[in-house]
Amino acid sequence: MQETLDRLIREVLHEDPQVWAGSWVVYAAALLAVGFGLTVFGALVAGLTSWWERRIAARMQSRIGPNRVGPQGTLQFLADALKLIVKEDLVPPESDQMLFRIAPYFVMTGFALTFVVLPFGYHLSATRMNVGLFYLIAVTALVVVGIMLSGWASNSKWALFGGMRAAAQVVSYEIPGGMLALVPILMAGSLDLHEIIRAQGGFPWDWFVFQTPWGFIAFFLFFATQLAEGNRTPFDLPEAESELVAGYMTEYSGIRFGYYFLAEWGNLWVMSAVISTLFLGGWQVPFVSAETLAGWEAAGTVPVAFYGVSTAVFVTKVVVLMNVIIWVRWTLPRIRVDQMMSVCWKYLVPIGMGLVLLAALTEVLSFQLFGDAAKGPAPLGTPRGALHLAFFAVAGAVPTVLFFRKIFRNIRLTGDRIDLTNW
Amino acid sequence: MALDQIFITRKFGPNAEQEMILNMGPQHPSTHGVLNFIVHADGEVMEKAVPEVGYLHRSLEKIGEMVSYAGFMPYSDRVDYLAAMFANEGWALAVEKLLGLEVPPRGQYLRAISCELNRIASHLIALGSTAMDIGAVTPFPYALRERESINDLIEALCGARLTYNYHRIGGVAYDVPPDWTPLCRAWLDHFEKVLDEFDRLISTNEIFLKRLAGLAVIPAAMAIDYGLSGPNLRASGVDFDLRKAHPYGAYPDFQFKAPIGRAYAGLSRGGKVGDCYDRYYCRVLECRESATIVRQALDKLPDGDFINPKAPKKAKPPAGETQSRVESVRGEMAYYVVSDGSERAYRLRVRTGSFTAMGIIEEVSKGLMIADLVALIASLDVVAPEIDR
Amino acid sequence: MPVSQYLANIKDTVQSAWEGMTVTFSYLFRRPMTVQYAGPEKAREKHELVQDTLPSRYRGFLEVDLAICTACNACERACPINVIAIEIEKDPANPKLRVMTRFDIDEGKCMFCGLCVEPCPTGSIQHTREFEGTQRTLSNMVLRFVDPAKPAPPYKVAKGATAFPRAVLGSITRPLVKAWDSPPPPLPIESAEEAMAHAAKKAH
Amino acid sequence: MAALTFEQIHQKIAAKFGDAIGAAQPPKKDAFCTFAVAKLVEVGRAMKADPDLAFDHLQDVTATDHPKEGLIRVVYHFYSYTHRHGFCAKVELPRAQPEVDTLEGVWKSANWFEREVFDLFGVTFKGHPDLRRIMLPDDWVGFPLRKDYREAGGYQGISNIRDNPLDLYLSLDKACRPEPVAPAEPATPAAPVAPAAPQKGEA
Repeated sequence: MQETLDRLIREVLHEDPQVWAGSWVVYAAALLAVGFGLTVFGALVAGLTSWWERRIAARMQSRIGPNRVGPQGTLQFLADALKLIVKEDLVPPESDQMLFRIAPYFVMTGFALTFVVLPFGYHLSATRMNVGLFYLIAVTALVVVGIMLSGWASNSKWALFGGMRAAAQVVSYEIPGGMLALVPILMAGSLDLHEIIRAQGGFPWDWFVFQTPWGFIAFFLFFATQLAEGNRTPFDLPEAESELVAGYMTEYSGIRFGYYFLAEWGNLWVMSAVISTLFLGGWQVPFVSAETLAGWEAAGTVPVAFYGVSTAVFVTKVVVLMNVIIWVRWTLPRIRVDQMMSVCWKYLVPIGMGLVLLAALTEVLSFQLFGDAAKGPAPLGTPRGALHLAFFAVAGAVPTVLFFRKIFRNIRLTGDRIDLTNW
Repeated sequence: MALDQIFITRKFGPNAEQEMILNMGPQHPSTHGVLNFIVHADGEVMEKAVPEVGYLHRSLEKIGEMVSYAGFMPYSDRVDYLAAMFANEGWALAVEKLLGLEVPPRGQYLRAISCELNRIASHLIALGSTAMDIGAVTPFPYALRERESINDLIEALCGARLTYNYHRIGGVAYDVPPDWTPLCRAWLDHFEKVLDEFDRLISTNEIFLKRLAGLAVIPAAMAIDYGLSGPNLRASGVDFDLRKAHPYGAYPDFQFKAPIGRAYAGLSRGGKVGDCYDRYYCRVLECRESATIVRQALDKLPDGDFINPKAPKKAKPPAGETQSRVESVRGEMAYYVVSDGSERAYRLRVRTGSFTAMGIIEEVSKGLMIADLVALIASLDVVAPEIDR
Repeated sequence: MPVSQYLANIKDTVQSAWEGMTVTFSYLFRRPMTVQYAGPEKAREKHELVQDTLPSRYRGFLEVDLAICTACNACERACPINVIAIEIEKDPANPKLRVMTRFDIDEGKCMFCGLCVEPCPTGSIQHTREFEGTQRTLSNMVLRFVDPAKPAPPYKVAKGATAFPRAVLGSITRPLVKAWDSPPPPLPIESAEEAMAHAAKKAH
Repeated sequence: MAALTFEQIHQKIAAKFGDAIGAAQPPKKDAFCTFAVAKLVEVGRAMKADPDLAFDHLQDVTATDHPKEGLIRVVYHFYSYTHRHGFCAKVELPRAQPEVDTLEGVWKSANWFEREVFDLFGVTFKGHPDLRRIMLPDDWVGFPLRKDYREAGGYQGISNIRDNPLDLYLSLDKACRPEPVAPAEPATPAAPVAPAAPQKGEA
């Protein structure tokens, strides 16, 4: 981002960025603009996701969901936000006033800071940190601070339970999360999100998820840890409606309550973006191989359309993953607190360690076998390419076919038929 | 799992003063009505949960002494509004016993059909809310959707969807509308398939099983001692069904077998006879059982009048007392009626299944976690109106 | 915990989650059961009234067709919660005749149990399929079938008649049900005590 | 598994306890017999222990209030799952000071049943582990199911008496009813003249 700003100062303002006193003003203004833009984007995405989740959840429960406010109900989230703003924002008198008010902003900043690093397309992200993923894991810890604060400050036993559960859950799931993220990092060899994406190819069998079987397992387990980090079912213990009334949000009302929901639905986008970056090849466009991309960059003639297409591909992957997260929420029940801890420490951590070991071994082995061609997407001709294609056929294509066959069998079994009316 | 054992068997002796007293209710998302549990907890693990009832006490028994025999029928709906047909039938049986009145066979069959449909509807709510209390929200709308079909069927039969007031002293109020039977049969076939899908979605779900298997096991002797009845008793392995032990109405003509608890969750998952999953799964099997009963009743529906023509307009039974026992959804519902010859009952007592089920919660909830208390309440299927009357 | 149990747990979880997920996903391709409620105004002009979708025995607001009401008070006695109030007085015009000066049904208190419909000899009191009657004040829920100024004479039943000409079900109730925000009735305050005294005298 | 009839059970118990067991009342629909108050727990324990009787289920405990006889009768319904037979027994207590031993030691289900009878009838059960009101608030005055109970019209200042909307319409009718003048004259609804108070028989 900084070079673009420097180029801008040189060409437009004809000043030398290093020397000119006013350059920090330009940087500050740019930062403000991009920061504001990304936060508004996060809020809009959270709002639309809330409408979309309620529609998908309704459809899965044989209902319809909100379709009265705006065309097909799309402005429902504006109506909700307005209602929350107008509603009385009650701060319980015997609660810890200051902490009670600050807690939602911790959660909001934790959510907004992740956008600094998240890619949106080829070269499209706020910054290109070389410690991108490490930064991401660090920043999501802020959300936990916010939840624990709200749990403690509300002076309500339910909120306390919710806060303590959040502390136990999110903190303990970061360890397997970090470990499982190591698998794609080992494959890609860098922490920078864009580098990780570059190390994967456009076609599915070049993605890290289908390159190796442990990458495949790591994908599912990493998905589970991200569910736990985002407090989504089956790990939504901190905000368990049926046990803890509303968990850490019990005493909140008005727009303060809205912040939590904004952060939770916004987190959906962040989770999906991270997973699709690490495992599903981010913004890699299928028919553009690494060589052609390198050629364009060398010649500096990257077609503008490529930016658009790469962003489109990235957004579709993220939306598909968000639907999977929503779909999981409206199917699986919630696990108990001690089961949640035993899943983390008895299943995710040992298996995570095993996967990292295997990933490291493959790197060393493939480096010995294929030399420096071991990195990056392998063309189909080479043995590695064939290996990837075979594994993709087994682990990717066959289950998808089985899946759709089972869907239509389920519909036939209850005597229903496919009917997309009654929206 | 060793962790669970350590976690649950903590002692609460010396550090009792750090105990947290938590008021779970009376307005709480999963206490199934207006019930309150004073939970003595140490962190997530509860020392005990003392139930506190009476928030929905409308003193139906006092009203029974002020209203005529026929006038109490709509009040009997409110004894357990999820199983109003059984309350109607219990009250009608008691008064008929006092009057020595015979119910014509068609009336008895219509009572059996309406009761068993109502049993399915009430069980569907129990299954759906158990799944929702464990956190799976989707099974609840599926259960409600099937219940809507039953509500429509019963609404066509007697005009109301929840508080039916369908039975009368000496029979039932209306006959079956002409096009009702084929609709009912069509729904029964559809229901069998949907129940299989419900099982595939939630009953065999591993997380659901792990949450309920081996939880709050009630052995048979303890169940009998605490007076449990209905699915809660049968889930503990006691093979007692009032419709079989003391047949009334049209039940002798049907072949059915109330399901017994057999550690359905599977021994590998720690499932035992009489645990929460058994109580849940016994209700799923009972839904199937009731569906077969309704189908048999529809096949053998006799002709003739549906209410005894000699039923008195103003019932004035001779002095005396009786107790009629009905196998309601939540166990044995018994009406103990004392009459003194006037047109109003001298004393009316309703013994209900949820009342004794609440009595056992304090004993069984020792050492459970708060999330388990929610699962225990859902598995016992207690409902506030039946407890407080 | 043996390794076999460890692997069995994982297999069961994955297999049952897959089973459940396919069920919910299959619902995306099915028709939701919700019937979208169009609201009274739009429904009336497209004349698909929700009342017509209800079964014929639906027990909605009570309705009395005074043309065939014999003023026998059977319904008032049958009602367990005294929702029906009938008053019969000497006709001021010619003292021999008895005339109904008041026939009120408190629909707000009625529990729609249907006990009053059964004893009615001519079937004049019936449950309609009307239910859209929310009011801002509770006393607006009382439907007054006899206009206080025009008392109604009881119907004389012809010998052995079984069928009685009755107005279309719902036609009398629908105009009587007030708009949801209509003001409360103009009750003079001081006479409320007198009314309570009258009611207390009547109760003993 | 022989299901005994009421008479057989009654003879068995009477044989064991003699005078403590009253005569079996002539069955006006359901037969019952009266136990002596002192011997209740003893008889109960024997009924539960005796293999032929095996009453392992206390199905119901309730009470009936008889102000004319100055008695409160506590009614016990026993049932045996093994033999599938039931039995009904009563205990007569003076209305002023109704006291009886608790059966909670013998059947655990008695715990809540007896608490309800205490709450609604005022019968104190000696030895009950947790005898407090179950339905009504703890500071409620009076026992509702007694025949001579008069409602207090509210609780702690919150009245539960509501004007009956039907009666409020009476005054409206008087205001606009034509006064009773001779038929010749046209009725003048405008001037409200207080008509003779309508004397009507019991409606």
